[in-house]
Amino acid sequence: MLADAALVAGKDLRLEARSRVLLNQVAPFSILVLVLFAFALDVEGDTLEVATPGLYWVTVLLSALLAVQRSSAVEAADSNHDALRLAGLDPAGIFLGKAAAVAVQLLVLEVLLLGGVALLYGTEVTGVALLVATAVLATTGVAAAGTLYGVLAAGLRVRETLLPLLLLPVVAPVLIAATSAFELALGGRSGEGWAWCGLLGVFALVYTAFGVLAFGALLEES
Amino acid sequence: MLADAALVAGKDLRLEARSRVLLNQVAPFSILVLVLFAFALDVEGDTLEVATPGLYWVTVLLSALLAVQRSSAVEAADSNHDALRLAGLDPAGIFLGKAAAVAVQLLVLEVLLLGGVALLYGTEVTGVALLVATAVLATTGVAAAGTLYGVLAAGLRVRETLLPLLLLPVVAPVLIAATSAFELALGGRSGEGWAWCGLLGVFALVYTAFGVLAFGALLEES
Amino acid sequence: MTTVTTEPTRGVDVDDAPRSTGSPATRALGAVVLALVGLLVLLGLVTSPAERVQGEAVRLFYVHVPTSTVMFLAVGVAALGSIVVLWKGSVFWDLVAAASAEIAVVLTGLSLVTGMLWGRPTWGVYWVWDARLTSTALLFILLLGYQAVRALPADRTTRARRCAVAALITSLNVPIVHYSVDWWRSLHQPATISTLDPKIDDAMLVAFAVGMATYLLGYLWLLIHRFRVGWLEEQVADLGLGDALAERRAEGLADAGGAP
Amino acid sequence: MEPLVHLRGAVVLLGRFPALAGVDLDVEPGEIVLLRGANGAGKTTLLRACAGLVRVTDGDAVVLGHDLRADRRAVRRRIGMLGHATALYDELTVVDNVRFWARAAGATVAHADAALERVALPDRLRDVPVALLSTGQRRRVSLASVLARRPELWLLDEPHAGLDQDARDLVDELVRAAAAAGATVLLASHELDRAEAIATREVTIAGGIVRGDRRLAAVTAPPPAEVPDAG
Amino acid sequence: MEPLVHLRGAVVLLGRFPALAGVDLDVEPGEIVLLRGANGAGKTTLLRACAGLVRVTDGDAVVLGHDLRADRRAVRRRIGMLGHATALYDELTVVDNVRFWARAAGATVAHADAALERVALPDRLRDVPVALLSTGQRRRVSLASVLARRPELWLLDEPHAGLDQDARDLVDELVRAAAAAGATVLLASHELDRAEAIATREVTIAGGIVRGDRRLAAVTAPPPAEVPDAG
Ligand code: HEM
Ligand SMILES: Nc1ncnc2c1ncn2[C@@H]1O[C@H](COP(=O)(O)OP(=O)(O)OP(=O)(O)O)[C@@H](O)[C@H]1O
Ligand SMILES: Nc1ncnc2c1ncn2[C@@H]1O[C@H](COP(=O)(O)OP(=O)(O)OP(=O)(O)O)[C@@H](O)[C@H]1O
Ligand SMILES: [Mg+2]
Ligand SMILES: [Mg+2]
Repeated sequence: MLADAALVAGKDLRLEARSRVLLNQVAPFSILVLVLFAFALDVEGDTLEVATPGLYWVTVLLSALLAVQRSSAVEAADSNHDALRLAGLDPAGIFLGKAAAVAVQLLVLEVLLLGGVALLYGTEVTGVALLVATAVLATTGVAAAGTLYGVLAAGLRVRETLLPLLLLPVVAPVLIAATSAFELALGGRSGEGWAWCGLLGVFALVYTAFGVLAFGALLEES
Repeated sequence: MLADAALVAGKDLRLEARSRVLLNQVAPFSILVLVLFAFALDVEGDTLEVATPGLYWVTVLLSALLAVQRSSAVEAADSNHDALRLAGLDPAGIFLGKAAAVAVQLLVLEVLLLGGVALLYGTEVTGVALLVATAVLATTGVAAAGTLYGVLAAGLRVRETLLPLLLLPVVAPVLIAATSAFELALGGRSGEGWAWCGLLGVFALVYTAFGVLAFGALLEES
Repeated sequence: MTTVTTEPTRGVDVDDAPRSTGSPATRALGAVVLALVGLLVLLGLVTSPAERVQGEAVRLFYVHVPTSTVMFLAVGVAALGSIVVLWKGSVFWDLVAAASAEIAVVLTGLSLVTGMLWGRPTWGVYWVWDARLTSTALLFILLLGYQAVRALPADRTTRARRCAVAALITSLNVPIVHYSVDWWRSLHQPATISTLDPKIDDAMLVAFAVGMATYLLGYLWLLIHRFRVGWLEEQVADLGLGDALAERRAEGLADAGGAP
Repeated sequence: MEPLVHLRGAVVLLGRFPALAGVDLDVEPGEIVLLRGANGAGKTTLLRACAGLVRVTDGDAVVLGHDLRADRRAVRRRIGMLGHATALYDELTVVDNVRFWARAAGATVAHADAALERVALPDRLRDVPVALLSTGQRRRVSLASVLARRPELWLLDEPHAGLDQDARDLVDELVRAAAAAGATVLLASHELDRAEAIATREVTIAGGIVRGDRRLAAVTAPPPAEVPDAG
Repeated sequence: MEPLVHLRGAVVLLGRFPALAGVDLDVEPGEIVLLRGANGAGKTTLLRACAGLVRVTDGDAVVLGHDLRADRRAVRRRIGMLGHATALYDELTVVDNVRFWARAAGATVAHADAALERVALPDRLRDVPVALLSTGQRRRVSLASVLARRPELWLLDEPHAGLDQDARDLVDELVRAAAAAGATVLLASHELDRAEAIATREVTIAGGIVRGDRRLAAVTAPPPAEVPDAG
């Protein structure tokens, strides 16, 4: 299973390396979203400080959406999806592999974004340990959920639009928890933040476990 | 030219009628974005009132992104793009047709969203005339710009991710102008709002004109 | 786009087809539910007293809380059914889950509405961005998502599997809704019934109990009927299938080609 | 009378790669030219160049009397091209697709329906989204939407691929009929027996240039028929 | 010895449409079965059913000794399928694609490279993204990634389509070699001359059922060669 996961993850990361979609397009996109928000919300000066963590995570989720869409699009094209099934790979392996690839890409993105936020919104970064833990766990959860729904939508021509609808409400709790954790971390009250982190850990665990179990069924059906 | 436009617009609208992508997926998606924002930002009770118009337009733009993506995706598939060129349609006609189709769909969406906002954020609607004018002009501008860049991206496989990058900065001004106009309208100070509206009008005009002129070249090159 | 005609194949006697989804048992159940509704109206609006803090608004308690709780039950049943589907691939449970999920949409909607109605007098606004409220709204959207997945074109089993996953993921949101009041500083009432505090007036308790009973049985009644409708839909599809097969074969035999 | 297609040292670059490296080709009206050649030789690129879909960066390229290097759009309405892809909108029904493409190219709905008749698709499929069709059915629809344009210059890229026996014979008929009616046909194909049976001339492409060019005895009789059954 | 593929009244529904309406077919090890039939007859669906890509909703379906209705995944590693689509990742290079699919199916990188050698693609293309290849080149790559799996059961859907003469001959060779080595081949094709030249048996599909079934004299000589020039 892990061998299969490694193979698939390697393939997806190589795809990214060749196409540079994340680096050249998703990343600028998310920076852009941040800027737009800054415009749209900076009506009162203080709105922004208050809202930064929330905006950060909204942006991350929107970018995650693109990443997941891309990850499912490459399988949908040219019936690669059928070929994956025919290859007889362990579905759990495929799931872990694709989820891992998405997670890695997102983490890179989040680091960039954090830089962007610090720069644009003049937020100074505190409570790094908590920030990192939060980011990792939240990302894992999102990647797992996204990959799971990605395969469900893979066969369908309406993928681009169905995926957001299905995915966002699922990851909304992640958004909220991560936001709160960030607020506390940046507020220098990391102590209380770890509770949220735990919650995110539970999410990540649940979705990953669920994906490992359910992915096979979806892969066969879609 | 107009005949061609009508033909193309009709085709795109029929596609929507058959696939229901906008109705069943983009619309819920945008409502969802509203909900998430509202929650992410409602740290202090008052943030929301202040930010409502901004959020409204950010949401509209994100949905517009999906609409434009879809509109360009249908041409990219199965080399329809080449076929369109071969058909010898007037490029300006194609442009106007596709832009019109997108605009119509977006306007429907905006009405829905406005309802959502009024309901969720408890905004009561004033200065309707200004709101409508703003919406129409802003939408025209976005649809025009979107269609223009859509054809740029149409040839490329990475369309899903490239388009947002190209589009968002261009429409940032629209965002700002529309937001301000809405603030004034909802603030019951429509009078001052018309200036912004004029700006949007100019923008819409420029992009439409530009599209009519430049679309042919882009169509040929991509 | 399908060649299936829904008119039954020859050989099936149309008179055998059920004319309604009712049965003596369910009719009795329906009657009981009706009676309970009447009783609830009586108790809730007439006999039970107004409350000190809340005043008359408290009467929404008898509707809102049962709605919300039974809503959880509905999602739970859908989740259980889905597990069986993924595990055994059972058509029966797929239909049960689907029916329950559909009812859950209604109940969640009602929970939102009654809640908002209650919010106006108690909080002064219909809606606040409170964790409980938001998470409930999300649950609503998730359930709509389930419906969207169910509407996707697919054969029976595919639809069953997809929906099962969607339902299970949706159900993950239930604990969040439930604990939201503890996790986030929330305006919303924390668990009060679960911790039966003596302060509650007996008449209120009775009315509340009746409310619960009404919603539980009402849910059961709807579930059974919706399930039967779904079941019959499948039957009809199969009838059409018979025709489709015949047509397709005829196409093959007609084809001049074939045996050289 | 000047040739209908006139290429002299035509060069086409795909990315940096010279897919056509100096093609010389003159095609007279009414000819049926078979383009043969190995995979990657440049057949598709040549056809796309004639349709003005790719830019000829060097040499002369004159089609239907228009210089493609000056204006690539002028000739298009008079050209019908059937490519490797089918160019149909997945969600639209068969009828809607054919009608749209017909009208887009200036033909009428009547032409579209007639063309659809011609390709003999089972009636039950008329209102089915093309996404549900089988490969060959889909290519039939694509063929119909080209047919509806009644082009003067036909550019066919492996027109037989994916089609069953009846449809293949139909393609041959259509090509012959078009040529007889004064239209000109360039067709790229790997199915030499069939293609040579209808072509009046065989041009061999290799490495982006013309390597061979020979007339074929214009056959008017139908090609050596397969066992007609199981169309 | 029990048949390698055993179908009895097999029904496959696409949406609500019975693409297969009760197929009876038994294939013995080592056979080369040609599936012929009109567009939309059900050939592709039949192949996909054998690969367990679509569910058989009624009747028996046993492949390589596994009951597909009980478990559709067991047999896959032992099957190689070449479909209408090429199943390649556009942005990955030729080599990367073939290697990935080979390893995914449990073969080694060495097998992949050997297979790639076999399909004789010009070396300059090894590290080109497949998106840039011509139709036929792309199908060659696809062929290589199936070849690398060294399957026991070959399911080929119009394997000759888009390939040039050399590649077509190569396909025929590979099929014969596979059968000689004890593998079994089901191939759907509209190019009857070629297909009948290699097949040992011809099954005619029409309207989702088997309409004809006849043995062919197993030909071992290569098919009548075309003029060798410019392959
Ligand atoms: C739109 C607004 C509202 C929504 C969406 C909502 C939603 C819910 C939900 C989902 C539950 C079930 C929680 C559980 O059993 O774990 C619940 C229970 C309850 N709600 Fe609301 N509610 C809303 C407004 C209100 C208001 C305004 C009040 C009264 C001030 C209220 C009082 C209660 C009470 C007392 C319970 C029972 C607590 C328990 O035992 O768990 N709700 N509500
Ligand atoms: N960007 C690129 N870089 C390198 N080579 C390219 C690029 N784009 C196309 N090619 C090459 O150009 C050629 C295109 O040839 P074309 O598609 O015309 O072949 P063809 O004769 O139609 O072949 P087939 O018989 O396979 O259809 C191919 O050899 C392909 O590898
Ligand atoms: N959802 C659907 N509704 C109705 N008909 C459908 C649906 N999906 C597929 N079909 C039909 O099922 C058949 C599929 O046949 P299949 O693809 O196996 O044909 P084939 O023998 O491979 O044809 P070809 O030679 O063109 O490849 C087609 O007739 C197609 O029209
Ligand atoms: Mg080609
Ligand atoms: Mg087929």
